[in-house]
Amino acid sequence: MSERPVQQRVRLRSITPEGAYHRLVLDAGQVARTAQPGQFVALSVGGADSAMLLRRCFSIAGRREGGIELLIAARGKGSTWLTQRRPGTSLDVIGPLGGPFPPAPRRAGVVLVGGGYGAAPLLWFAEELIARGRAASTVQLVLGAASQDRLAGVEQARALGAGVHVTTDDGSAGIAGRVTAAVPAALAAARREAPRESRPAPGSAPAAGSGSAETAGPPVEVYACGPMAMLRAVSEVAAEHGSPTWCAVEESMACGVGVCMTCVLPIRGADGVVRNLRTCTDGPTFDARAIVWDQIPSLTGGSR
Amino acid sequence: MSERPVQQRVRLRSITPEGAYHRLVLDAGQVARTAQPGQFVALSVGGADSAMLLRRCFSIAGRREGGIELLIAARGKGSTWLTQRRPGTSLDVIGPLGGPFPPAPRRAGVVLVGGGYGAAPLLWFAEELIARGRAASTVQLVLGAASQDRLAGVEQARALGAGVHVTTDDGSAGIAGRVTAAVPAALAAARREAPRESRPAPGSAPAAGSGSAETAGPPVEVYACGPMAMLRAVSEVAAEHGSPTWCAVEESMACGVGVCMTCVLPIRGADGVVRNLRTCTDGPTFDARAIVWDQIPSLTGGSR
Amino acid sequence: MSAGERAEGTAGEVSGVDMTTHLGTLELPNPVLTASGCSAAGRELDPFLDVAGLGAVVTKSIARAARPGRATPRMAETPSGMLNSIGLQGPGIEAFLAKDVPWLRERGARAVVSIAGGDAAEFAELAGRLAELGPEGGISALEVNISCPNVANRGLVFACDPAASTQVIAGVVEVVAGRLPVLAKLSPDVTDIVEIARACLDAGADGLAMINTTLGMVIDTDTLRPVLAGITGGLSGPAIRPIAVRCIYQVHAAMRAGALRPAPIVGIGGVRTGLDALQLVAAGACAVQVGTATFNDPSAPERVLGELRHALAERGFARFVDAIGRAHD
Amino acid sequence: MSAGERAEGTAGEVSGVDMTTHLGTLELPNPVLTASGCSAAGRELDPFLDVAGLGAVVTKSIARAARPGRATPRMAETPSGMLNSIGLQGPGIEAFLAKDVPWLRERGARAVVSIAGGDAAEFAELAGRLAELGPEGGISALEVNISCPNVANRGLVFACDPAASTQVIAGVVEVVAGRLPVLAKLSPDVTDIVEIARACLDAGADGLAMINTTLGMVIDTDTLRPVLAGITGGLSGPAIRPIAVRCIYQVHAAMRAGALRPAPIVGIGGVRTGLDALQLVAAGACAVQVGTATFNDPSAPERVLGELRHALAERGFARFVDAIGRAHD
Ligand SMILES: Cc1cc2nc3c(=O)[nH]c(=O)nc-3n(C[C@H](O)[C@H](O)[C@H](O)COP(=O)(O)OP(=O)(O)OC[C@H]3O[C@@H](n4cnc5c(N)ncnc54)[C@H](O)[C@@H]3O)c2cc1C
Ligand SMILES: Cc1cc2nc3c(=O)[nH]c(=O)nc-3n(C[C@H](O)[C@H](O)[C@H](O)COP(=O)(O)OP(=O)(O)OC[C@H]3O[C@@H](n4cnc5c(N)ncnc54)[C@H](O)[C@@H]3O)c2cc1C
Ligand SMILES: Cc1cc2nc3c(=O)[nH]c(=O)nc-3n(C[C@H](O)[C@H](O)[C@H](O)COP(=O)(O)O)c2cc1C
Ligand SMILES: Cc1cc2nc3c(=O)[nH]c(=O)nc-3n(C[C@H](O)[C@H](O)[C@H](O)COP(=O)(O)O)c2cc1C
Ligand code: FES
Ligand code: FES
Repeated sequence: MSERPVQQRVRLRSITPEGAYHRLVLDAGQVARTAQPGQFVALSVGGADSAMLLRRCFSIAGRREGGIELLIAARGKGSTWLTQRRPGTSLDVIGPLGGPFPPAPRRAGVVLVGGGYGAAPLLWFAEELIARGRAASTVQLVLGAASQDRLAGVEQARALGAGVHVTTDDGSAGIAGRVTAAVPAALAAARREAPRESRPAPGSAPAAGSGSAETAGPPVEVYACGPMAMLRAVSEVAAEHGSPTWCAVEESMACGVGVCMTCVLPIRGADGVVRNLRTCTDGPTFDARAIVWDQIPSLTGGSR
Repeated sequence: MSERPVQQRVRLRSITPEGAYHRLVLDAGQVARTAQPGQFVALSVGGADSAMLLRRCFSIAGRREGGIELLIAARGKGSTWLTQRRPGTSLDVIGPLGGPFPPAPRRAGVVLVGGGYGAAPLLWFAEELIARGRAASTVQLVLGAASQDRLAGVEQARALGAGVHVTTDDGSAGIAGRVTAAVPAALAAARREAPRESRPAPGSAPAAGSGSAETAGPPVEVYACGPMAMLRAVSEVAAEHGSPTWCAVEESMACGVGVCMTCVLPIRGADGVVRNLRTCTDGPTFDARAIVWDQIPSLTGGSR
Repeated sequence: MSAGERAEGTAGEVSGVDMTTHLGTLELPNPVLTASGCSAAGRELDPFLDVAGLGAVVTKSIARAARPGRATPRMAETPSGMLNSIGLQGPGIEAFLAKDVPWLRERGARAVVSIAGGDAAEFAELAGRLAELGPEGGISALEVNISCPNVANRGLVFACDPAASTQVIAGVVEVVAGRLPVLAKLSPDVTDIVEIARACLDAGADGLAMINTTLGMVIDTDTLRPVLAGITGGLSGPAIRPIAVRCIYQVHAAMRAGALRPAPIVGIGGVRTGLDALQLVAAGACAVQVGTATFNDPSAPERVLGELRHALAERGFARFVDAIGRAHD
Repeated sequence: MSAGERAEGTAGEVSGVDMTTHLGTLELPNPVLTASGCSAAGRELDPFLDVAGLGAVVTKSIARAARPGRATPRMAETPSGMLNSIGLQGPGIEAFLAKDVPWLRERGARAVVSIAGGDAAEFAELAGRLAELGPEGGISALEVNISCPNVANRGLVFACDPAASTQVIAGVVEVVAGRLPVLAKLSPDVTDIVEIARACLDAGADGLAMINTTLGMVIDTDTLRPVLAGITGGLSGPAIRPIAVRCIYQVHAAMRAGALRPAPIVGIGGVRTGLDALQLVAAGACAVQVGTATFNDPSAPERVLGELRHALAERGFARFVDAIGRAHD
């Protein structure tokens, strides 16, 4: 964690439907103060007499006038409760939690791959990258979803001037198919647009260095956020094209702050040892090459 | 039960603070259709994901334009939740439950003794009695509470033209003291105002007959609604003055409809046998002489 | 009759799912029952549901004589549950047979009668009386509530002791002599529920009903005294559903593993929706009872049945029975 | 020092209530602790509360060697509770001593270290290592988590078997040799919790911590498979509070009745507010732990302490200890 999280009771400033999702703006000034793209918040749901004991986690989708934005899918009972709140409701929020996305090396191209609402934190990341001086054309966004209404951030991405690649499983918008279908084109575009003249800076992430060694042209880094199976598929395609992938994972979290050990994933350390790391505090973003995919039961059908 | 209860999802039409209480009007047309004073409703609280599983019971305080009125004290978490609802909220209601107050013999005087919000159903009862042709002066209301803000229905009672006797424990309104302090005067007034010319009709409740045998003047019946200790005290004072008391009790009810057996009180039957009767279906109003007060743990300190 | 033929046209078949299930020799048109003590003898639920449309009505445990039950307060609400301490208040078997069974019969409802006794002899006597009437007399099955106190053994509940459970069930089974299916109702408050299940099945029970409430207590934070007059009470409701699912799963697993004679399990505990019922079924229950949820929603048993049927249809089941024990596959 | 003098000016005295309590020889400034496995080793709660202000931090059960724990999913939310199946993931005792204990010490927090082993020897070894360090080494007490699987006995948890409980506790008590208070942590999943409490106290435990989670299970109604990779998991949270209150009450009652050696009970289970804590205290607990509620509100242990103090003051208590066991008076 980069900054200590805070616990705040805040006002829901606004709530707006956005396709299949709802965009919430919370007056969470203390959270907003230090939040960075890739971090998340944990909201308590249902009130003091609710049967729902656990907080729900949501990626921070942006900062707005001293508040934070979230993009929420009504999935089960807790998220549905949240999307039914009215402006003015008081909510208990903890954040910012987890670490931010690792910084993209200045001279690398960037491909951001978002599945469904997973696009939301990546759009904020793109905004920040561009705001900090990166050419918008070096940022390529792949936005995929099951259907058009589940696509998030397409307009926002276009407005930023970034490259936009859209896929839907049912073909209702963009390319019919999974995000992986669009990743090669996005990688190529990012490589094309990335500053040609230079090699990766020595201080950049080792991942970038190793990726660029295998392919022609400047390095490209991939950031992906979405379901676990998507993360794996994207990172495999990216690896084939010589790019490393930063995966923002979404495991079931009982506490969100690092005390319960429910949210772990098997991660291979620099020492080669696989450890079950907490995705809430040690993540939620991991280098795809460190994730031991074959030991994740939800992918191998081990238990569910 | 006089009519079969119904289960309805209804709209909260309005909610208005009234002293320490809230008056709720529910668009419960089906409940209102057959409801009579003395009956109650059971409301589910907290929504589908609430940790509060059981319904809360409230006396029906009146009918209004096809709906029903309730007067609710925010006591614990369920009643507090109810008093915080906004108009338009959808509520699940079952009613009318329990039996109505037994009818007052036409030629008897009537004393209605309400403790706190317990006054609410009695006011409706008074209204109905007067609407059916009884002289308002033959109805005497004793309204008592801990303090002025907890008095219910004083204005309403005055507007009806009924006799009104007010007591507060702290003396902030009316006579300082318990309702029992005002009961003798109310009994005397009711007896004074009751139609002198006749003896109790043969068809009237035996209670009325036996009461009048011990005192001069026409019979007076007492109806009381409030805490158990108050009911006992009122019925004792009334008995000393030769009047029977109908007590509307308020036991903890898990189901409200007669299936759980949690709400029982020891009641002596006509056969002399004491049985634990369900206050939800066999009550909530009982003849004080049938209640075996000494076997009620909450009064004898048996367990609480 | 083949499975294919059976899927059409039986009483249990609605909206494409054959809901028929069996408790031993007893065929039920569907697997959703009321729970003992949570529906009295059915009559009070009449305004809210059609008792004949349920798998069966399980009546409040009945004893030989009329019993006043415990003192009040008898209940306390707890997070997602409640405690009760009714103490088996009831009119006694004769009044019950005179008043309650005829009403259920008239309505066309199936009655599973729950019996409770202070010793094995009382259980056997009750069972004999009911078996005499048999199905023709309007009794579909017996549920033996062994989760009640054994008078002879310091009030220890029968279901907490394999020997006591064996004694009660063997006595009942003997006197019933196959005239009615006998279900043993188990308590979860034991170190090893499979051991108690084995004692009951070895003693000849046709099936198991599980779980009864788990022992709990609430203290009034104003008086600092127990809320219930009976001090402790039985905890029920959604709060205990995970315990029910676990118990059913353990017993069904033991049956699959050959460690226990296969027998029908009636699942009970915290069922509020059709999906809750489906959890118990997938764990191994061939029928479910809806208890405390009825207090929240008196139409709950009927609603749960509809929701369960819908959930099965959505998941592509043609027959309810195919979902039983699915979590073990 | 008389009781009157003590009520003033001790570390535990705030807003008129002396919150001091004792676990055997260990004096704690107040009775609210974290629960094992619900606060890691305290560090992650640092942004939300002052660990030194709590009665103690009870650390996640630690084993001899580093353990990866169970596969995911490891949790499921349940009505007013949750299931967990972590499988004692941890760094092993040496890494724990090197990293976690020094941090707690530096912060001025008291550490109650929970230990877990697959057999009695592992428990004893862990206890020996910690007793060596003793209070000077930053260890205030040991909590022996016997609610974990006994490798030698088909994975049956020690706390479900009096003999296994005796063996573990006797081994720990022997090696600790009075250098630290030893608390035995009990499972509620037994027929007779007083029997297990007796086994632990007879084996020399200085006190009892109760309750651990109760075994439960949730089935995913889409896949119809158990949600947890470990199939069953431990149920915790407000849903089980009535069970905790009952267990504490039963054990404290046995102590009052002379059927059990009097010893401090640390109450655990479903505490979310100060009034919840007060229920456990009135039932007989001389300290309470806040577990699952911390996931809902990471400041919960500190908040509960404040609320408890306030509730005691409102009820006219000058000293916390006077409320212990009040429900039995
Ligand atoms: C780091 C992180 C960031 C997330 N960001 C977003 C976001 O920006 N927008 C968004 O809509 N959703 C996001 N999610 C997923 C979101 O947390 C779940 O959809 C939500 O918790 C579901 O709760 P529920 O009550 O609706 O579902 P239920 O199924 O009723 O929840 C039951 C329990 O399972 C947990 N759970 C269920 N689904 C998930 C899931 N997919 N991931 C984690 N826990 C789950 C819940 O938290 C809860 O504890 C994120 C999750 C994580 C871990
Ligand atoms: C027939 C009947 C008529 C009633 N009429 C009214 C009325 O007109 N206005 C009004 O304000 N209140 C009335 N009450 C009392 C009202 O039901 C309780 O105040 C309310 O249930 C408290 O719920 P809670 O969640 O706020 O309190 P909690 O203490 O959180 O409730 C916990 C449980 O105890 C039960 N309970 C607590 N207090 C009472 C009580 N006094 N009586 C019965 N059950 C209780 C609750 O129903 C719930 O199941 C009536 C009760 C009955 C039985
Ligand atoms: C008020 C009440 C009374 C009960 N009475 C009985 C009874 O007489 N006999 C019995 O076997 N079970 C009795 N039970 C237990 C239920 O039948 C059921 O086993 C238990 O409540 C768990 O199911 P639930 O969570 O759906 O309520 C009673 C439960 C409640 C809540
Ligand atoms: C995620 C989680 C992990 C736990 N790990 C341990 C543990 O390692 N050792 C232990 O003795 N108890 C462990 N427990 C049990 C708690 O310490 C506590 O006994 C139980 O959760 C009941 O208290 P609660 O309802 O306040 O959570 C764990 C509980 C949870 C929820
Ligand atoms: S969610 Fe609790 S440790 Fe990560
Ligand atoms: S409240 Fe259930 S029988 Fe009266």
